[in-house]
Amino acid sequence: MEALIALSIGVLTACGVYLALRGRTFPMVLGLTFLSYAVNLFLFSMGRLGIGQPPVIRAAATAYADPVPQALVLTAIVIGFAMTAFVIVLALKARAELGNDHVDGLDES
Amino acid sequence: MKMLPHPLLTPILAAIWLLLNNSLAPGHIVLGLLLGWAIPLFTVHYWPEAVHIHKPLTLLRFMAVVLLDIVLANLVVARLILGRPQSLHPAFLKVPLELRSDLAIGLLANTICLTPGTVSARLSLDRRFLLVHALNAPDGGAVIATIKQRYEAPLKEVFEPC
Amino acid sequence: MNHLAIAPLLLPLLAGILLLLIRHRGIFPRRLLSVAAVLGQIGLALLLTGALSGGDILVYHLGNWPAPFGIVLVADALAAWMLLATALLALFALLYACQGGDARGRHFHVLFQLQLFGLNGAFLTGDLFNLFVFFEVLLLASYGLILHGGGRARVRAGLHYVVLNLAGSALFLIAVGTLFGVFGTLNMADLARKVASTPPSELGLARAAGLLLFAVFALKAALLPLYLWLPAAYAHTSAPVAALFAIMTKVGVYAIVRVYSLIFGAEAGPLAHLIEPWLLPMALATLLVGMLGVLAATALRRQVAYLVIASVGSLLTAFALDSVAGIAAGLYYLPHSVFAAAALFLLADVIARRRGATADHLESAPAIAQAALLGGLFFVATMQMIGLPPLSGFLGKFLLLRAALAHPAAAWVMAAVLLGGLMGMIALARSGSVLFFRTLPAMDQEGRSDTPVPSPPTPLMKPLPFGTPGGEGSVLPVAAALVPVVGLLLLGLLMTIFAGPIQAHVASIAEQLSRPYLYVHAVLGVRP
Amino acid sequence: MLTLVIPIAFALLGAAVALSVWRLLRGPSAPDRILALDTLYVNTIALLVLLGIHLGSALYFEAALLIAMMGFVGTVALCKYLLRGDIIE
Amino acid sequence: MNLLLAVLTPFLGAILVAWVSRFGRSHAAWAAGGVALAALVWLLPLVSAPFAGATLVQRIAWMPAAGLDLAFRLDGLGLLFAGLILGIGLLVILYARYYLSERDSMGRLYAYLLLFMGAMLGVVLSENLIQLLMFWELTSLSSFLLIAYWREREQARQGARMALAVTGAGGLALLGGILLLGEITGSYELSVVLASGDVIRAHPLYLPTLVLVLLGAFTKSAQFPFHFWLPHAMAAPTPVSAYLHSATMVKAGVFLLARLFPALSGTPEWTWLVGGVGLLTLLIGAFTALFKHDLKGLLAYSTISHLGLITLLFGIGTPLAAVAGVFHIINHAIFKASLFMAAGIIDHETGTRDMRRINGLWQFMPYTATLAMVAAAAMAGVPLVNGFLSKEMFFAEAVGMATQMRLGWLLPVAVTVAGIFAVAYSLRFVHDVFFNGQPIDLPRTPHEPPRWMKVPVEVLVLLCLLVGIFPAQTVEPILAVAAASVLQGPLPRHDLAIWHGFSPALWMSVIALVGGVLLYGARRPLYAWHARYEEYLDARLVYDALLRALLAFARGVTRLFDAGSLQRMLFLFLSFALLLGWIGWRGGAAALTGPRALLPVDGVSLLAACALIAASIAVVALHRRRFTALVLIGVVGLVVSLIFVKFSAPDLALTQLSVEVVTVVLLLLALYFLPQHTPAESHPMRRSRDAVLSLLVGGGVGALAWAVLTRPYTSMGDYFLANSVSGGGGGNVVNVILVDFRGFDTLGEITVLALAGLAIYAMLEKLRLDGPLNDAEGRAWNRDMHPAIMASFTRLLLPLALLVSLFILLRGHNQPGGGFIAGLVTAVALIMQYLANGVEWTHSRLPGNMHPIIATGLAIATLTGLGSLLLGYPFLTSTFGHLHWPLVGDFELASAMAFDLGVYLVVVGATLQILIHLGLLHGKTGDALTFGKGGLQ
Amino acid sequence: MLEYLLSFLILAGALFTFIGSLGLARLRDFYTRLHGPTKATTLGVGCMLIASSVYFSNRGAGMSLHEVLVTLFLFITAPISAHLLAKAALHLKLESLAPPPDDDPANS
Ligand code: NA
Ligand code: NA
Repeated sequence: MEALIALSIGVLTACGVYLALRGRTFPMVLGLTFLSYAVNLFLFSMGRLGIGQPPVIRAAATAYADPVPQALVLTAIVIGFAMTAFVIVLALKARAELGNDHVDGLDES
Repeated sequence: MKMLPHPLLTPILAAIWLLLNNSLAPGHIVLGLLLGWAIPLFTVHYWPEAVHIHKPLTLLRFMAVVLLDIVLANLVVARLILGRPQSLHPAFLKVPLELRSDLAIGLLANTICLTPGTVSARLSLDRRFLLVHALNAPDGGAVIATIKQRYEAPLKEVFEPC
Repeated sequence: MNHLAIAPLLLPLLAGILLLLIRHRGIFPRRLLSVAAVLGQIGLALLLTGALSGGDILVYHLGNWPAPFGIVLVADALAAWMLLATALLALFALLYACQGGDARGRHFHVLFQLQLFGLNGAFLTGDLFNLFVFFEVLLLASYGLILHGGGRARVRAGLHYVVLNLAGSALFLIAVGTLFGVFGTLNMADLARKVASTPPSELGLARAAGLLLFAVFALKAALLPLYLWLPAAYAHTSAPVAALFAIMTKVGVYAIVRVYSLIFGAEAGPLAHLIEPWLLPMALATLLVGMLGVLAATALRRQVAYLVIASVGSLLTAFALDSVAGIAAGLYYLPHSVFAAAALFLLADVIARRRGATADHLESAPAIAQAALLGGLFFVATMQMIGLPPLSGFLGKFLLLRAALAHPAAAWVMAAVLLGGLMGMIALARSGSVLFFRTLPAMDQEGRSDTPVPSPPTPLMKPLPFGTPGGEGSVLPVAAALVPVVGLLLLGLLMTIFAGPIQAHVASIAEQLSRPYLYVHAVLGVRP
Repeated sequence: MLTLVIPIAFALLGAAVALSVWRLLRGPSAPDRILALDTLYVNTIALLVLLGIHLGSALYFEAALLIAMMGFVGTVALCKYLLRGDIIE
Repeated sequence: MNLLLAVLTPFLGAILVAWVSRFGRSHAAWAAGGVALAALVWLLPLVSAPFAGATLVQRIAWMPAAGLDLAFRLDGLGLLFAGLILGIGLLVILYARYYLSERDSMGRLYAYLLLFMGAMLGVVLSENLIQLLMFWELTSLSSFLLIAYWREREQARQGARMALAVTGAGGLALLGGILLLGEITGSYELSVVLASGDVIRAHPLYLPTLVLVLLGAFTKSAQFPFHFWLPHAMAAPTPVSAYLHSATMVKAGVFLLARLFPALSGTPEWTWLVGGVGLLTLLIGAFTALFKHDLKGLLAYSTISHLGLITLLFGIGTPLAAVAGVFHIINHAIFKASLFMAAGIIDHETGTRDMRRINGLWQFMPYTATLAMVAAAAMAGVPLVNGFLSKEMFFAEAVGMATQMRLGWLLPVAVTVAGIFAVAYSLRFVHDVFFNGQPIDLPRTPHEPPRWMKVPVEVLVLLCLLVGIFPAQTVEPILAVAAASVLQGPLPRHDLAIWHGFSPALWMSVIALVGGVLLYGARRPLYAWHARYEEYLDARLVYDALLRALLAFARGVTRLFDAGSLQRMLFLFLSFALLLGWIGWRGGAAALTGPRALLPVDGVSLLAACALIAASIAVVALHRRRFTALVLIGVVGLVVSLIFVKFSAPDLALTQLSVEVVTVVLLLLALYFLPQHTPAESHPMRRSRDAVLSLLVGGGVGALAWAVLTRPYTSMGDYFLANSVSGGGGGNVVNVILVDFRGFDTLGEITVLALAGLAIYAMLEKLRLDGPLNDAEGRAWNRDMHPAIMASFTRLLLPLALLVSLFILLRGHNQPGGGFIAGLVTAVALIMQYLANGVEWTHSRLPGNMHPIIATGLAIATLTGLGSLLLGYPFLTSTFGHLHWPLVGDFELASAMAFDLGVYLVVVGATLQILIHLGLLHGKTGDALTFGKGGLQ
Repeated sequence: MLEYLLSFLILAGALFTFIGSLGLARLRDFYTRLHGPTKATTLGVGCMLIASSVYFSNRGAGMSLHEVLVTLFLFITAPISAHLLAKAALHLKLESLAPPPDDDPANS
């Protein structure tokens, strides 16, 4: 299972990097979104993987997942959301100010 | 502002609250009622119109019919999906509407979607026709008739009795 | 319970919230509140400095949870020093902004205060993930500020700045995550303790994480080759924001100093001196490439931006020497370079507004009003910035070179610093000469096809009343506009006059930094 | 009995997921993809509920509820985009 | 403190004079003169000490720990120079009053002059070498201002910048040299350094130290090959030249040689470097001077030559040579200052400095001509004038040196040749200007200058004669003390007599005089010959080429990096991170895979991972079809949530799901205003390059994750699990961490969210965009803005959704949920209304202004944290308790829940703020709408 | 008995869900594909949710009826989704096996 998760993180990162390196704002934003997924999963996996043992205190439970990475990821998700929202709006602003959606404001095509 | 804008909504929300919490504890009942009272106060402006249910029994019967039809519909659709796709006779049907209120039309459209092989595809801008797509309707007229009689009529009774 | 450590965070946060609540009120009360909050922060920074003068380290357990489980704020001498520099800088940037720039877009003061919240938090926190959070706070506030007012070039530069920093934040999380995954803690003191006894099987991971973290901080600090976001961003944002941003690169520098002296410092066992082979060459290269940028720049603001890059190079050179004297030199140089760069940014704006369409481009334009005064200030500010005697820039450079002599790479340091100084001098002599000497006759409109057409002379030059929002091209009343500039230069002058006591103070900070166990002991109550 | 049924059910749901993903990737039209995504959401709800039964944990309920809600909003937004471009107007 | 005051007086005086000058030109002159006199007055009480052989040191602590104090020193050398600086300074001030035209700003010139005077005094009176360097650099800076005084002249600006660049560079080298001196001797104090000559000379750093110090001295004193700036500095007003280039600025370099003579001299390196450079400069200066048609150009090269002479003397290094060097410093200052002033008078009177046009001025200004001729005689080294004496000593030293080394005879020959040229150019200065026929086409008709313009020249020429005729009575005392302080030891026997008998030096003088006359006689063919090569002989060409190369290099490097390309920046950043990560990992030498037991793979998980990977790759492959990519991303978000669910993180799954849908809505809003397709613009090379980097980075991060996942784990999580209920009052440990253990993170996080809301609002405020009229395929949009069925049902769903969000909020402390998720659900429920019913409809029901909600949320969260301060606990300390309400039963209340409420409000406010204002972006709707009281703020 | 009921519900749920997705994959135009998920899947999930309700209600921790809520929600939203999808498809004039409806501008 760990290999699957590592692979997924790797694929998400690779896709994110490739898209973030594109020259237009929209694919770039998609790339950043991918990176955000990858990073969240990565951070989450730092607490190792466990099935069926959520960190909610119950009388019957014997083992719990580590709550710390989960709390960190939650923070990271929300911050990532704020950043994504900002960069999306900025892309629009750039489109309006620069006249095209190239990340450098130059229309090469 | 009315203190109880939607008298019916309060118990429904309270009930849903209890469902959500899977609990009948007195605390949750109080809280549920509180929320059931407060949320409509906040959302009163969002409701399209005052909902008046004229024949609750008809409504209940209608719901039972629909529930049954849903089950049947699924069996029918399952058979059609598993069968030979080439044998299907899909069709677009134009159902003339007598219903006028948004809510009733919406309910009808939803019902059509949930029931045998039909999907409501488009409501004309003047709201006089509902375009329905049928998965297998060799006889379109029959389907239209069923819709009008089986679903539209009771809905009209319940919501627009005039 | 001594709440002094959290006060510098609560003050800007509450001020920001209050400013948001009174956003309908006139601009004056908002300015008043904003300035008062910054003055308060100066006071708090001074109080904190005083409270720590005995070498104490204040540890504040947020939520009353013990370290390393809860988040702690750690106010040591370094943090207090950064807080003081930031608050002083903020005051003058704010005073400049209060002359109309703040009204050119929404929420300037809220963003400004929350920017300070983020900065102060980054300096005070003793938790690596919390550092990330405060980085994000200060970044998002900076995104807002950098775009304040809008405009084509500003938006493009802002986009680059934002996207690059988003990538940086992602890497930050990966690095912090790996450290957490290996050591199971986020508390920096705890990490320091655990890193020191890293088992061999985890060394690769820990080293990779430590170096990835360095890449993040290097990006924020604008080290070569990651400085590329800076020139355009600083050159195109509004002047007070550029002035405030003089501290932004220093956050990266601070993080480098903090993390690589505490966690991967001398006492980190197998991971000691992790970035040492990297830092000095990168810093020197940054210094030189920054100065080459200063030479190549065709506009004053961009030139100053490159000066900021070069100053980061000098600064990190000092820290890279990894000696008490080097760190002390860096700590002296840091506020100096911040004040000087800010003064130059503000001054460049004052000058540019007086040159009509030519703005800050290094081309001839009609002679500007109050040229003698502005020229004099420019002269002093430049001397300050490129380290010409007798001002603080020179003293910083002197301390740096003096500290470098003990280092094996002293020759390289000396060559780079001196060459950099020379390039800066050549470049700024040219700039000053173009701006103040090579002027066109005021009314000469003909026969100058190769130079940009001078702006229509009078209408734009009319001073605006205090506090009126105006276009970017408008001219502020010179006296009011120059108060912050003079103030910042005076700070440099004070740093010159009181160089002795300040040097003693930074030496004691450096002394504290060179003994990370003091920090660890203060936070965890145990000696590693 | 359950020990036999649950793996079968997992297999069926897995196949359903696979079919939906196939349609999603295959298209060909935008509504096809949206429909496939919507179906995938519903499949996921079924999967989660089954997982809850399988693990005897009620903690998956909220996720199912939220998928139902969010999936709907997503589908609506995507459709609205196809119809009007400006989804909030 | 007199020394400090003497140095400070001119600096402060500069400001005074700048202010006084507004009252009139004479006022400025009087004030400037007064300042110079005041500085002199501070020094007067101290004068006796050097003559008594004492060295005065005065000190104020500045940076004692760094060895940098304000320390001043007055000894013979300092006194001599201070006297020259102030004396000639006074004369220059007087002269300048009459030289400057009405157009020129008197105050500015005097202010700059006084700045320079102060800097120069600082150089010669410094005890601390770092302090000396500071004043040294100030002389460069103030001379920059002085040379560029006529700022509208291109030549002046260029000359000033060149002087600054060359002397400034030398200053930086000198700084290095002084630092090394400090490193060797442990102090920057001259007293220590001068006493450590043996230590310094024996130190391995001696050579670099020497070279760096000499670079400083040579650039300042215009020694070859740095001499070229001096002629270009002649663009300065002549009083400036008379001051800077005779007695002060250029003398700073030789002053430094004299000052550090005991510390650095006495080695072959010193002799070869200093002597060699001095000799070359002497020859080149003398040679070039003859061919300059510009009056000041001739004097400039003559100055270079004489500075070379002095340098050569110090290079020879014998005590007597040092005495001669000091003596020539004095003599040169006197005669060259007067010559510059004379040249200034000529320039002033004729309007030109071109000797090819200036002829026969004797007829117009015989008095001035007489003065100039005496001074020129001094320059040529004619007996009975001061220049002769020091030149004789110089010749004698050259002869003395000749006996000490192989090919030594070349030295007397070379200096004699230089002497010949010196006589020739001095002769030219006299003959070509005052005789040689009639003037040609002068702009003005010359006549004698104003009375007071001549006085400074008279004084100086008188000094030339007095020193030349009565050296022992006039110059000997000051020369003795100055030379003694240069040598820091006993003075050699020297005789300042005019007649020493028929020594070799005398013969050399005779040869020089006769040869000079002959050479001048043959001038015409020489001029013609020189004119052909002139353009190749200018060292400035080299400087210009170097500067151009530097600029080109700077532009090249800067363009290489700073191309304004985001893609390049990102690529660099990621590559750099990759490199660092790789090197870091390699440095550890451990196995990638750890020993931890792994979880088995099940079919559904495998399927989900495949779906994730397939969808991700599909997004990349189809990314140019933006809408399709967006739909496909939905799978990714969903699978990520499922991973969270699967691995025991329900809170994360809920958050991820909610964030996902809001992000999709955001992206759709953006997509509407952006092009529907991405043009294919990346070159295949770039695409493959990017692909390689992506794979490497992805592989790196994946490997990192794998390495950690397979390693055993000790977590601090147990502490939280153990204390969550007892200490935090909640069973959902993740939530308790968020609102309690690490509530401070959350406070920062909602600040980020609030900031995003505010910053986005600020960004969008004035933005109006036109959306496309057609979709990507060119179809017109559907006319049905708000499909009725969707509209009516979403309204019905609102109470339900709100109920669910409150449910999630209230249970968050104990069950999955919490403020974030609840806030997002509420926001999504409200967004749904916008989607289905439109902005106008919704805005009439929901306040569009989210600022109060954001502010309230932040305030609640902060104030909750502050509450604990009142009770004496740290910020954010939580408390909780169980209330027993009749009928209702036990009800838990935790302060953390209030904090969570703040979180909830911020999330709702910020999310709605962002989405609503994006929705309003469309020009057609945004402008037409009006909103309730206060508008959208 | 309970186990049989549960097994039946689970199996039925899974089967209907599968059939719905099968229809999505198998049928030949968008409009017919639309039928599968909107109906079969809804019922499938409904069965599954009822199974869950039954399962958790019989674990001794009291009734578990909140699953009803998800069902309710799905029954309200799925038709709307389907309706909108059909509307979008009509707007985009997707190819259809059935004769396409007349394009009365009033019906767009
Ligand atoms: Na809109
Ligand atoms: Na002549």
